Amino acid sequence: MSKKFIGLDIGSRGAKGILLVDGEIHTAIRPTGFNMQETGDALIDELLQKSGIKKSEITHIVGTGYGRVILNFGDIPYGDVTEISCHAKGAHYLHPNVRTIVDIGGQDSKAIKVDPTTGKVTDFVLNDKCAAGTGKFLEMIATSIGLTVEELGEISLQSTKTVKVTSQCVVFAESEVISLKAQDESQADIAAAVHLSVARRVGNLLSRVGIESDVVFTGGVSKNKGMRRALEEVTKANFVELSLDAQFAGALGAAVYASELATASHKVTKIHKERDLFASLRQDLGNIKEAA
Amino acid sequence: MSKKFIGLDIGSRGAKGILLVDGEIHTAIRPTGFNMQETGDALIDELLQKSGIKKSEITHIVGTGYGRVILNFGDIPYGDVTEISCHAKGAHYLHPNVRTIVDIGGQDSKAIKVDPTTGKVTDFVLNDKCAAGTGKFLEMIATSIGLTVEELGEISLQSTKTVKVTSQCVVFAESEVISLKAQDESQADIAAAVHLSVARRVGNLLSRVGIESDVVFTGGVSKNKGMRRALEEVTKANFVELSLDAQFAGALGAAVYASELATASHKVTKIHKERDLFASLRQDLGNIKEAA
Amino acid sequence: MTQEVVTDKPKRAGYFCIYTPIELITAAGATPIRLFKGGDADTVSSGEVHTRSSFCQFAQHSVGAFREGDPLYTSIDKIYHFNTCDQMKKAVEAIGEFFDVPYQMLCLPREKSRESSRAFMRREVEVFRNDVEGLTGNLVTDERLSEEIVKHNRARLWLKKISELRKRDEPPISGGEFLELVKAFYYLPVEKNLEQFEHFFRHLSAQEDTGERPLRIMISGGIIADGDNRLVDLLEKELGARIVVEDHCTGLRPFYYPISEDKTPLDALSDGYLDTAPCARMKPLTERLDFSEKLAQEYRVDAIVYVSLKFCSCYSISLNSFVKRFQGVGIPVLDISADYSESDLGQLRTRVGAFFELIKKGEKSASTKAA
Amino acid sequence: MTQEVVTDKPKRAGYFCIYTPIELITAAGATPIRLFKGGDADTVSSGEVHTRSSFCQFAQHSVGAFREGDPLYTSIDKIYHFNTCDQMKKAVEAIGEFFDVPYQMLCLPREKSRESSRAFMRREVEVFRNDVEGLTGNLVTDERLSEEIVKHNRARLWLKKISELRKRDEPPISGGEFLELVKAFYYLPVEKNLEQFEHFFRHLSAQEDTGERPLRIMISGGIIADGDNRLVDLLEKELGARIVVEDHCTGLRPFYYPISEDKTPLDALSDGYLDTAPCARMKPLTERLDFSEKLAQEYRVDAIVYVSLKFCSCYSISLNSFVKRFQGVGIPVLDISADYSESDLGQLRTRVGAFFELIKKGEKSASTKAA
Repeated sequence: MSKKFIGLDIGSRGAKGILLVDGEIHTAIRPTGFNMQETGDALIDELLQKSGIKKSEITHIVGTGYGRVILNFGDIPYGDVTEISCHAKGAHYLHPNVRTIVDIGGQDSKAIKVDPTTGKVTDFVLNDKCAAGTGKFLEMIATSIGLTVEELGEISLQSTKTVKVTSQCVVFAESEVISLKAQDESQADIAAAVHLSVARRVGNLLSRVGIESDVVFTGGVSKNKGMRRALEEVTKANFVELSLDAQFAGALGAAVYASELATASHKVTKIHKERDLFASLRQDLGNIKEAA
Repeated sequence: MSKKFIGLDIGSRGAKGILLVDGEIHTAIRPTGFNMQETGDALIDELLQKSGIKKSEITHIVGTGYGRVILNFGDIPYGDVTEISCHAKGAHYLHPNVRTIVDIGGQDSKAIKVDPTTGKVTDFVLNDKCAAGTGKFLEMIATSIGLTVEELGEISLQSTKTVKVTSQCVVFAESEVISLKAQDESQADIAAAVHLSVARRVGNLLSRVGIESDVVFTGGVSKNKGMRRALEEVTKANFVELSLDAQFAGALGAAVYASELATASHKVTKIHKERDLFASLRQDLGNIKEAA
Repeated sequence: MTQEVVTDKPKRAGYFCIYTPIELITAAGATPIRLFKGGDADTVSSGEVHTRSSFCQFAQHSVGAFREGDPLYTSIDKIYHFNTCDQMKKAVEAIGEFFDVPYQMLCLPREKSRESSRAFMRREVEVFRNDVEGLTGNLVTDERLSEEIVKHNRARLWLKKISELRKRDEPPISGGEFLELVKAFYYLPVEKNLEQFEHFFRHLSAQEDTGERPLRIMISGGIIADGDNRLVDLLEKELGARIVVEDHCTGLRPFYYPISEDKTPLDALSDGYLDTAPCARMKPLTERLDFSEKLAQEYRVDAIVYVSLKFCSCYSISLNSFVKRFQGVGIPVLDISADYSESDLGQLRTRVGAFFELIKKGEKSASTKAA
Repeated sequence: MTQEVVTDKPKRAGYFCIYTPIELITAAGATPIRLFKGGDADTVSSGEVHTRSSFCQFAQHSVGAFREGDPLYTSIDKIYHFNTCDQMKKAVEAIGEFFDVPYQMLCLPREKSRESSRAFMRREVEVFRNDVEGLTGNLVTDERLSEEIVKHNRARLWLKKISELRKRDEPPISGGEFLELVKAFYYLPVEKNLEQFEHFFRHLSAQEDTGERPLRIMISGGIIADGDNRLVDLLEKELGARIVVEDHCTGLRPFYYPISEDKTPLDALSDGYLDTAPCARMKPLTERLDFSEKLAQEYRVDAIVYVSLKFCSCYSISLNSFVKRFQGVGIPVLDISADYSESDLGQLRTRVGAFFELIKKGEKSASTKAA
């Protein structure tokens, strides 16, 4: 009997599941609900239903994404791996020559270097504490001009004229967009400007790890064609297409990790318990700090 | 025949109109469309329809808000005044004892001091280049937990427990809210925390102008009861209610300015034309700067 | 009279900050170029690769100009940096590291009243002299240095005299135009400027009045970069006010005081640059406020617009003390927090507009802050 | 042996930065208190009234603690501030202006290799001595000062020896615990610490091995304030790694080098503090990198976590050079941009988690940056 592995990617903005059976891939997707465990269970149910496999047949589950650490699936062995490793692993599984991954998610953008022989991460850079250059930026702007992010991407491809959105801060960029609208700039040109603004910031991350081909674009924003075009324009790199919707890369990577099994479990060396040795010191410090 | 004045407040997020006839107030409101002039015309039509007055009877129009400078109403005299002055004037008209105005709008928060004898602004402070402490902050958080801003305000009143949202940046505050949700904190407590976070920032502005009673809360966010409660908590000040929906304060102020007529028009002294004197200097500078 | 060997292409010494004694550069036979371009959002974005998003956009722009290969910037042979703010210091280090531009850091003491600071500054000026001598291979003689001090003093004086024409009720030169002369000072040879400035002065002082008395504004605060025209244009071209005096390092301020021509030249430079009209990083802050007030009174300004770049620690926080001071004097202050993005012109217009409405209502005692 | 008149309540001298020669404070009969609390978001928000949103949260917290009436902070009689970064300097000015706390600014030269810097530092230390003498009314004799240098050297040495126990494969003390001893150094009388540290050392050095060899981490970068425990707890309590050495100013770094006991005491302090293990604001940056590398090698670390507070110019930009250096050495570096908000624990967990996954895969030559 072939082994069956599940990868779950419980992100802050959407949950994805992958069932891997002898190279065959089943997918499931749903919004991340209030309760992460329920979301995970629902994804598994959907995967089982789609594949006609029983729950008891599952060999191993690996979770990734924001909700990864709080999941439990009873008898089925469960481990967790960060989304950074899983994205790399998933992209590598689909396209073994990948060396650089650009991942744009809701709140984080990442540039990841991958070892093409193992699919393991060798370097990564994330955005600093600023949301410029993330999917959130696109989402806010799209909302403010009454479009979905996908529509924003589509329409940007029709741009014929270069206009600029320069503000780093999403909130001020939004007012920039409003003023471009007031100047009668077309939606297409504004959309292109917005994508270019995000691409420039992501390009800065990429230039810190160094960009090597093949480059793959993953994460929630990777479906956006305007974003891809803007990234290609900024980085001058060629992006390869994955054979699977790239937003599943994390879940797929998790499923691959599940198949590698042991890699996924953390051995945590517990810290020494609170020791008497420090008790009196703490009291002295407490005295000086509280009542001077 | 009594004089009839119109004030239009064309904000980036909504347009309001006021028709003032012998102390009688007519209101109109609509989203700010793509074309500011059309929006203004539509507000006027609505005001005329509601009041049964003819366009030709209008004595003067004053515009305020983001779209104020690009309006034109043919034969009717038109002037523009900034929203800061108009908010003060409007609040003063409704409540002559007002000395401090807190105005929270989509992108700006303002603390305004008003001369109670004239309704004129004597001091104001606006938020710096950061959207924390603005309506945008509330809006983004509300959206992320599936509520409207009004609902967010309502529900916050039911809070029973203090939780904290501390991030300055809207985007990171949103992820804080998501993690509070994951920790099973109630919507009411989260909502209260979000309002308190905005109120603290606005409180900082108020402490820079100095808060004096009576205090009035205006701007788009002023309908939000949770925000009002949080501001009262932070500032320990008593807020008085205006007899008109406070979001019309700007338009009302514009109408009052229209009645004061001449105040509204700018006399612009044009700058000297480009002069020959500078032409050769510019050429020298251009040479050094471009081709070194 | 000059003793150095002039090579075909003189070395170019770049500097960011006006506390740099450029007389030493010219005396050594190099060309001083002040690097103060700014205002372009794409250049900022490029510079951010080597800085951080929390650096002010002038610092980012400075790095970005090297990264984008701006011809003026890449023509620089060496950068001299008199210890300014942390961000510019770090920007210079990044330029050195990532674009292989040699640089020399020099320390500017902050507490200028202490004798020890004065002695230290004198030593740093020597280090600077030795370094530019090394750059060009020319020795700086006292004689050459004195000549350069005299020439630069004359150029500064012309600028001050031209500025003083703005004390008239109807200034014959706008603030925007004055900034062009300032650029000439920093980009063109002093000999050329001496001619031109005199020509400008004669021409402008002969200009006839038309009887207008525009609103008189002083701009105070941090740097207004070459290329950052939005605020000046808004105030002068759109709202019809006149900038009659600048209390910042790219306007009148650095030209206010001459360098002594009586002391030995190195002492004169050391003391003169330490005692230049102070920027916000110098201590005590009261001295800076005294100077701002002096300028405002001298030029009879109606109001002050205080500009600081977002993320500028020095000018953003000293604003509070600045406002307090002018509240006492009864001159209203508008506080603008600026960057080089193009998003906030509407907000800027509202803030300045409301400020003007407030002033015009004759509320001279009001002080108004907005950012 | 001591000559000063001890009053009932000794004066309290507050300071922020470890470049402050505290021996002069104790020799004058005052109590030095390092002000390095941080980590509380409400205090930050309160401090922002007098700073700006673009100040790092440690600076905001420092102002906020005065505004909120923190009893330790408000008990301070005078603040001494050796010219650190712009933001802290401006924070101190704001504290002085808005909470009426007297303060004295002292200048710390950056280019310590120049003889002129050394002479200048010596003069600043004298200014400092005269000022604390004025604060307490007690003269600082060379004899008293030498005593204090010896005592503080001994306390520093104990801390260094305790730290060195962490060179064992299984460190008998965690990084979190070591930070508690560091707090004792800055908050408690040195005499008391001498007793306690010896007691700790004997106790910890006798602790038996259990045979574990946890992942060995060095924390490098900017300040880890008293109260800012998230990262340390995540690394040690949640992920089971051990912080074996700190290359920052609230960990081992300031205790690494003793003050000379052979020179005359003022010279010893002046040179000793100038030559302390350097922070990122000092020049040349290579010296700072050399020290970081030395520590990492000495403590045989597996990986480095580099933390800088958001808006910290010095530590955020020197990161690039830091990463470059350790790429060469083959020790992976994770870059964390931090503040005191509670929003980002999930992000922090992912970044550190992915970094650990990368290290454990034996990719020792990889360097990883995330913020």
